[in-house]
Parts: sequence; C-alpha cells; structure tokens
Amino acid sequence: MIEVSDIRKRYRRKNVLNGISFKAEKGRITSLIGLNGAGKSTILKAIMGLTPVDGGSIRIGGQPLSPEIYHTIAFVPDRLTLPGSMKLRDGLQLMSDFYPRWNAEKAEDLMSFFRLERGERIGRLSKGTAAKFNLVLGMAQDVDYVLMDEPFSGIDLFSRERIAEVFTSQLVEDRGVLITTHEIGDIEHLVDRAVMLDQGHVIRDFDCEEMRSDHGKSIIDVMREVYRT
Amino acid sequence: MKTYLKLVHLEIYRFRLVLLGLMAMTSAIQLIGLQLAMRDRLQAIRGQLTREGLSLAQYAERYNGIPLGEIWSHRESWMTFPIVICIGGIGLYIFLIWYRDWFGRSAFVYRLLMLPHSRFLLYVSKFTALMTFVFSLFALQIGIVAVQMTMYRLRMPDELRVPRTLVDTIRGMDLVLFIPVRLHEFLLVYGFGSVFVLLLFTTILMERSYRFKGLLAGLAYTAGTLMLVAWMWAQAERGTALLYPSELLAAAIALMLLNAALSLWLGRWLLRTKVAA
Amino acid sequence: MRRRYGYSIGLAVLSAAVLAAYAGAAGSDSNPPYKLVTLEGSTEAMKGFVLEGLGSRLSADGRRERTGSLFLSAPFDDLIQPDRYSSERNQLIIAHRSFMRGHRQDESFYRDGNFVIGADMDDSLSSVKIRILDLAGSGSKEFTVPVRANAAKADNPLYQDKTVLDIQRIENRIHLLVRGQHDSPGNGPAIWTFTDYIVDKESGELLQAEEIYQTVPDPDPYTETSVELIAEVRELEPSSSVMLNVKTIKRKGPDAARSEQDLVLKDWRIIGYDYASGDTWDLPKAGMDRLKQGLAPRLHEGKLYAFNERNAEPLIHVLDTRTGEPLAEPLKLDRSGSAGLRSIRLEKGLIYDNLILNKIPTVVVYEEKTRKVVYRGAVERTDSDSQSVDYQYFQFNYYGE
Amino acid sequence: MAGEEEWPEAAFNSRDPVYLQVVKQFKEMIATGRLRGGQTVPSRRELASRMKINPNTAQKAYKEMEDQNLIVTEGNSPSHITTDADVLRKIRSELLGEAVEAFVESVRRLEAPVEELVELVREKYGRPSAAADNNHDGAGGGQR
Repeated sequence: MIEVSDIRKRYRRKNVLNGISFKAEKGRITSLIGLNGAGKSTILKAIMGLTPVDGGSIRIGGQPLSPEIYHTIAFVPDRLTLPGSMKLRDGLQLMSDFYPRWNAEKAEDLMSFFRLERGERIGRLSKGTAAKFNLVLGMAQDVDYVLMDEPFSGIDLFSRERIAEVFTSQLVEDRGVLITTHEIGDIEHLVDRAVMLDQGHVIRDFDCEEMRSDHGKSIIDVMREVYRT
Repeated sequence: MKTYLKLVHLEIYRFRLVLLGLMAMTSAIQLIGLQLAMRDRLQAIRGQLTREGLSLAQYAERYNGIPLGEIWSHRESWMTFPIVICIGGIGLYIFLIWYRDWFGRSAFVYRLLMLPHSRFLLYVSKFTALMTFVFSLFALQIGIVAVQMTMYRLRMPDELRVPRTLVDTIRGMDLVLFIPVRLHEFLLVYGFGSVFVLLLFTTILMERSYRFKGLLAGLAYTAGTLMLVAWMWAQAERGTALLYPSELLAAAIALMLLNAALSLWLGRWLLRTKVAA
Repeated sequence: MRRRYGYSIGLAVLSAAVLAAYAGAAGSDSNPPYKLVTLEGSTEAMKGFVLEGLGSRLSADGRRERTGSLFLSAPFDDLIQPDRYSSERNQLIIAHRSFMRGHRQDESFYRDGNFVIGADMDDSLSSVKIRILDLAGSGSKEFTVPVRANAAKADNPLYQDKTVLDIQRIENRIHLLVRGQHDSPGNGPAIWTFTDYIVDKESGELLQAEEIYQTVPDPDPYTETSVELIAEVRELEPSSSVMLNVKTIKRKGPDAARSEQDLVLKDWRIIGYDYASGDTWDLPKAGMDRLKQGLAPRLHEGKLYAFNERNAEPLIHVLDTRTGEPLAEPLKLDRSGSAGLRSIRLEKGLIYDNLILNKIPTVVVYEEKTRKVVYRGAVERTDSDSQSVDYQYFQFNYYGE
Repeated sequence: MAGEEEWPEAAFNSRDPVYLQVVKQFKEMIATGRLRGGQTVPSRRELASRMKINPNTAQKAYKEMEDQNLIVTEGNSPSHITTDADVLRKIRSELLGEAVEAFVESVRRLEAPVEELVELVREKYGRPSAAADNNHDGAGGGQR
C-alpha cells in the first residue's frame, strides 16, 4: 500500500501541506478530495518524488521512495508530459523505451478504446483527447499503483464517461488507485475510500460503502457538511 | 546502460534539426568562402601576370606556390565566423538542454523526473549528448577541410599548387585554435571545456533547487574556477612561481578532475533530493 | 530498433570514424618531416643543442619534435624555451631542480665545479639576493646585499634601474657586476653606471663596491653613449674578466631614424676589467683598428673573439683582451648561401657555425685549436610533400640534455 | 447464463451502499425469472465492467449474496444461483413485501380507504403501464 505519514511542505511562505497522513491500499480506489489549492496535486507529486517534502515520510509497499519503486507506480498528471512536436506514436515508443513494465497490448486496447489516432501530433490534441492519451500512458503499465490528478477536469461529458469506464475494467483490478478530484460526481459509486483535505490538513478519511450503510450519506453529502462552513 | 543510451538518443533526436542547421550553415559558408578566396587570389595573380608580362611558371618560380592555408588572407573570417556561431549555439544549448524541459509548452520534466531510473542518468545523458554535438561539429569541420583540399586541388593551377597534408593545412590556419593538431593541446582544451560544461550543468541544477541564490553560487564558483585556472596559466607563463610549470599543470588538472567529480556528485544529489518539477 | 535510433547511431559512428582518422593523421604528424642528418664527425659535440625551424625541433641524435600550434598548453614546460641567452640554465633546472625552484628567471647565474650561485635584484632596486648552492652537498645559503644608489646621485632618486649582469667567484669572494641606469637632471640622456659589488662568500658581507665605469652625459643633445656588456658568452661559466663596449654616437638630425646610416660613431672604446685585481684598461688602438671592420667582439675563456655574423664568409679573430693582438690565426668559415642568416656560438674549445650552406640549413662544428671539423650536419626533408628546406633559416640554440 | 443484454446498466443512487443495490438487482432478476435457479452468474470482473461498478464492489456484492445463500460457489468453478426452492420463493415474497411496504408507507399519509387503494392497484396493475413498456424495450435496446 501507499503510506503517507505526516508530510509537510511549505511553498513560497505558505504551508501547502502541514501534517498529511493517509493510506491507499493496493486493489482499492482511494480519492483525495479537496477544493482547489488544498494541496491535492502536491501530495501526488510528492509521492511521485516530483517535489521534495519538507517533513514526514512516504512509503510504497513498505519501501522508501527510490527509482526502482517507480517501476511499480504510474502517474497520470493533470497536463501532458510529452513534447508537443512528438506524434502519439513517438510517445508510445518513448514509454516502451523507458518503462520496463510498459504493456504494448494494453496500450493498443486503450488507444482503440479511446479511439486515438497514432499519427496525430501531441501538441494539437484537444484537452479531452490529451487527457485520454495521458490515461493511456498511465494505464498501459503493469504497475501496482496508479495516481491520477484531476482526470476529469475540463473534459466533455462523453469523454468523462469513457474515462470512468476505465475504472470498472480489469485495468484497475487489484491495483491501488489514488485519484484526486474536486467534483466527485462522476465516480461517486466507483470510489472505495475518500480522503478529504482542507488547508493542508486531512479533515475526513472514510470508507464510502461504510459511510453509506452506517450513515446513509453519499460522498457529496459529506462534502457538503465539511466544506459548507 | 540501455536506458542511458536511449536517453542520449532522445536528447540527440530533440536537437537534430538545430544541429543539422548549424552543420549546413558551417559547410555552406566555409566552402563558398574558399571558392571566393581562390577566385580573388587567382584574379589578382592573373592581373599581376599581365601587368608584369610574366608566365605562370615564371611567377611560380619567383614567388613559389600558395598552399591552401595561405589562400584565405583577409577572407579567413569566412572560416572562423561559422565556428563562432556553432560555439555560441552549443554554449546556449548547455542551458537550453535543461530549461526546455521545464519551460516547454509541455512539462516534459515531469516525465523525465518520473522515469523509473536513477535521475543521474538524465545528467549524464544530457552531458553525453552535448559532447556528441561538439565532436560531431569537430568531425564535420575536418570533413570540410578535406573537401576544401580537393576543391583546392581541382581549382588551383598546377604551378601554384603546394601539396600539404590535412594536418599541415589546419596548422597553417586560425582553425588550429579550434581544431588542435597537438594531442595535449586537444586534451587540455576539450578536457577543461567539458569540465566547465559540468560546472554549468550543476549551476543550472543549483538554480532549479535554490532559485536565484543557487544560480549565484554556481556562477560564482564557475567564474572562480575559471579565474584560478587562468591565474595558474599566467603563473606558468611567467615561470617564476614556486611551482614549476609542469607542477602547475598537474595542479590545474587535479583541480579540474576534482571539479568534475564535485559537479557530478552535487548534480546527482540535487537531482535526487532537491530538484522539483 | 535500427531505423528509429539510426539518426543518433549514424551521427555518433560517423563522427567517431572521422575523429579516429584525424587522430591517426595527427599522430603520424607528431614527428615533423625533417631531421638533422650527420654528414661528418660525431654527434658528441651536439649534445644538448637543437635546431628549430619549420615547426620542428631537431637534435643531432635524431630526435625530432613538433613545436608550435600550442596555445593553452604552451607555457607548461619546465625548461626555458631555447634562446641565445638563458636556455643554458636548463642544465641547472635539470641538475638542481629544488635550488632553481622559483628562480628560473633570476637575473644571473654562475656555476663552477664547487658552487652554483644565483643573484636577483630586489624589486625595490635597493638590494640583491644572492643564493649559493654548495655542490659538495652541504645545502644552500642565502644573503641579501644592500646595493646603494650611486653616491653622487643619492639625493635625487630620478627613475632608477639596476640589474645584475654577471656573477663571478674568486676564492672566497663573490663579484656582482651591477649596471645602474638613472636619468640625468634636466632630462638629458640616461647615465649608466657599472659597479662591481664584492661580497664575502662565507659571511655574505658587502666588502667593497668598485665603480668600473660611468657614462658622462654629452651637452650636445644628439650625442648618446651606449654601453654594451661583453661578458663570457656562456652565461654560467667562470670568467676572470669582463669588458664594456662603449660607443659614443651622434645622430645626424633631430628626426634622424635610428638606422645605422644616420648615426656617426664619434668615439669607440672597449674597456676591460679584471675581477681579481680590480684594474681596468682600454683596448689599445691596434686592437680597436682590427675591430673597426664591423666585427662584433665576444669574450670567451678570457679571449676576445671578433667576427661579423652577417658576413657571407666570416673570419673569426682571436685577440688578447689586454693588447688586442691576435692570439691565433683567424678561422675562415664556409661561404654561406644567404648572407645575414647565420649564428656562431663559442663553446669549450669548440666553435659552432649555423649557416645556409648550398641552400641547406647546416651546422658545422670546428675544434678551435686544430681548426678541424668535428661535426657537420644538415637538415633534410623526410617527406617530399612537406615544405622544402631550401634557404630556410633554422635557429640554433642550447636546450638541455 | 444470462446473456449480455440481461444486465441493465444500473443507475445507482449514491446514498445506499452500492453493493447492496447490486444484490437487490439480482433479487429482482431472480424474482422476475430472468435469472433461474442453478444458472451460473458472470465472474466478478465481467459483472464490474457490465454494471460499470468498481470490481471491489462486485466482489462485496457476491460475498453478500453468498452470505444470504443466494449464490453458491463450489471449488473454483464459477458461482451459480442457488437451486434451493425455499430461498428462491423467499426472495420473491421478500421483494414483494418490501415494495408493498414502501407503497403503503408513501400512501399512508394520504389516508385513503383500503378499498379505494385495492381498486386503484387492480386498475393500474391490470393494464401494462407505459413506463413498463419503455423499460422492456429500453432494456433490450439499452444494452449495446
């Protein structure tokens, strides 16, 4: 599992994260929920080692962060991470060049699932298509964990549905998924666990099905309670 | 190892158009330059022949031939100008090879920093790629001189032609500053040069980690090293220092090796712990 | 795989190939296409000497090396580049590395069987630091000897320059020949003073300062006195005496160029000075007349050699330093293919003649007493493509073993 | 085995546990005969992708149904609906009871006499309502 314990991060004299702790088990879909600027992306980037943290520790499968550990974890950031001049075909080639766990068949399935054109230039993709391609890059790796940063933000309805379907497919089966979003609507019933953030603190951390069976509240209900005040 | 080579390929591939551009520009200007230089020189000689009523053979007897190296006279800037442009281009790319990942339209730095390989490979592969550009331009220059020698052989009349080896031709031109003909000159120039590239690489990473303070520290250190080496060079030149010139050289080389090791180590540490996407 | 990586592999392989070829070419070029061929005699006399020209440095024993095309790595050579004056010291650098450390460029050195002595004028021009290395192995000593301004001129310290020109050791006394130069009041021509400072070798105490000669400024502004030192040509070697070549020259007009035709030799004296006794003498008229035919006087092993290097067929006169009378028949050297480009060197009983003989740069070594040629060598081209050696002047200097 | 088209794309409400809603769907299909006793049920993974639910939820739903003996899994052969007649019958009455109870709760507030209710139900129940037709066609067409 991904274990984040008491991580802190100051950025330009602002405490973006002050003491965040939560767990994201393998095989379950965990979502980090919080309004904009709550530090969601920073947490993902910290887990991926993209930004160093000022305090606390992150362990994946019990191991501290190291280049080898990133064989077992994929990240779908909220922006495209390949040069615009590259064609999709080159992007796939790059992934297979550098990611030992890259699964070419899965990539093919996803490319057709999302109906993406291999000859297109990355720089000229629409926001929705770019997000889909980003997902392909993330999901086509045989990894234990997948981190996704706002996969739905600014995406048209049909693309959203297509993307949501990925969560039900075997692509996600017995993998740990950690997804950040600030509108839970699309994946309300897909998420196993919800971790709610505010001002760099974890204010709620609950199992969604238990919340429904014990309190009959949906994630959105809890959000209304927590973020209303 | 394969990952390292693939990263090197990636860096080379991304710079290929600029590199080809530099190569095309250099070849064009230098070859045209020689063409013009030969045309001017031959015109001048023909003018002199008619004025003094000499035959080519008599002229050659009196003034003996003109080797390729001496054809250039005032046009030699056609040779050095493209070289300076290439040096400027590569010098600029020392910074761009890093900053383009951060500031390009796409945050390619995310992808690079997330690769499941040691980040030090980024440092080494970018350095290797840069050195490949330098030495490919070096090789191109030698190729161009070879072509120029054939142009010279075809265009110059037999009487004026002075056969010279390629190395002798280079020796006779300003080019020898950039294309050394002596081994230890080459090792010193390109050895010290590559250490300064390492110093600049680490300066960039210092900037990425500590922003302006880091940049300042890096540049100060690099400039300091440059001045120290220059001072050692001057001391050797004066020859009155307590250290003999050969000892000064040994000290300078030791200093540079130390700097290379320091840059590599610090760069590696910064990439691992401090650099952020 | 191949096609996609083709670009990088192609670039790398091609560049490597060209570089390898170039390295090969530069490697085989490391030996210059010239060599010094022995035509006659043995190379024994040529030990430590080099001929330099056309980017190469040749020795009689066949060694040949490229010179030139060095920029960044140029200064990093411990030995002094071969030149007419101080490359003798390379022997000291090789033999006494620690003694010479930091003192390669000291103003003067002296060496005999027992001692090596170095002297250097202090920057403040007020003292000379003397360093003595005892070859018997008891380490080196150092003294600092005050060098006072010329007594008469002490009061007005106009621009001053002092240099140690020569060092001699006579038993326990060290002689420092110091040339002082300071402007005369009313900015007339400079005044030159030659003084012999005598120092006790054991205590380093200044015993005496013997003024040998001082120029007297001439009222006529266009008249100048130039004084050249005629010291033992081999800087390190002992010499019992030293001579001064004093010429008083009048310039024809104010803007007359300094070239020879515009100068009139008003007075010419050669003054000898004997270190041991301290007495000075003028070379008698007979000797001066012999020198009149444009010969350049040189002092070597207590004898005055006079010859004109620019003469196509120079005649080397050997004169007595006191009487100016010839001590031996003059030695006639070969006719040189190109007048003017020639250098003659005097060594222990040998005379080296570097000239252009039948278009070819040649070195001929004569044994002074027997006038026999003990060595003759010439520069030859080893590659017909490279530049011809005809009429090419090669510098002949001492470089060190 | 239930064909592809039998599994409606469920519209889940977000307040009740999703896995219980899945179980309820199964019960309805058993009650309406679309799922017959002994019929094998799709694997956990297939169910998740057909019903667009998280595989863990499908897993939980199957565990719940096993606890309620709705489905039986022997060894590692695929699970199938129970053949126990009592259990099947109980499901039907349970669902009907729940539906009627919910109906009664909602109309109780209107204080309508029982006879009127029974008359209304007979009238509505006798003629297949438009919604039902839609549902039937919809189900067919809905499935891709």
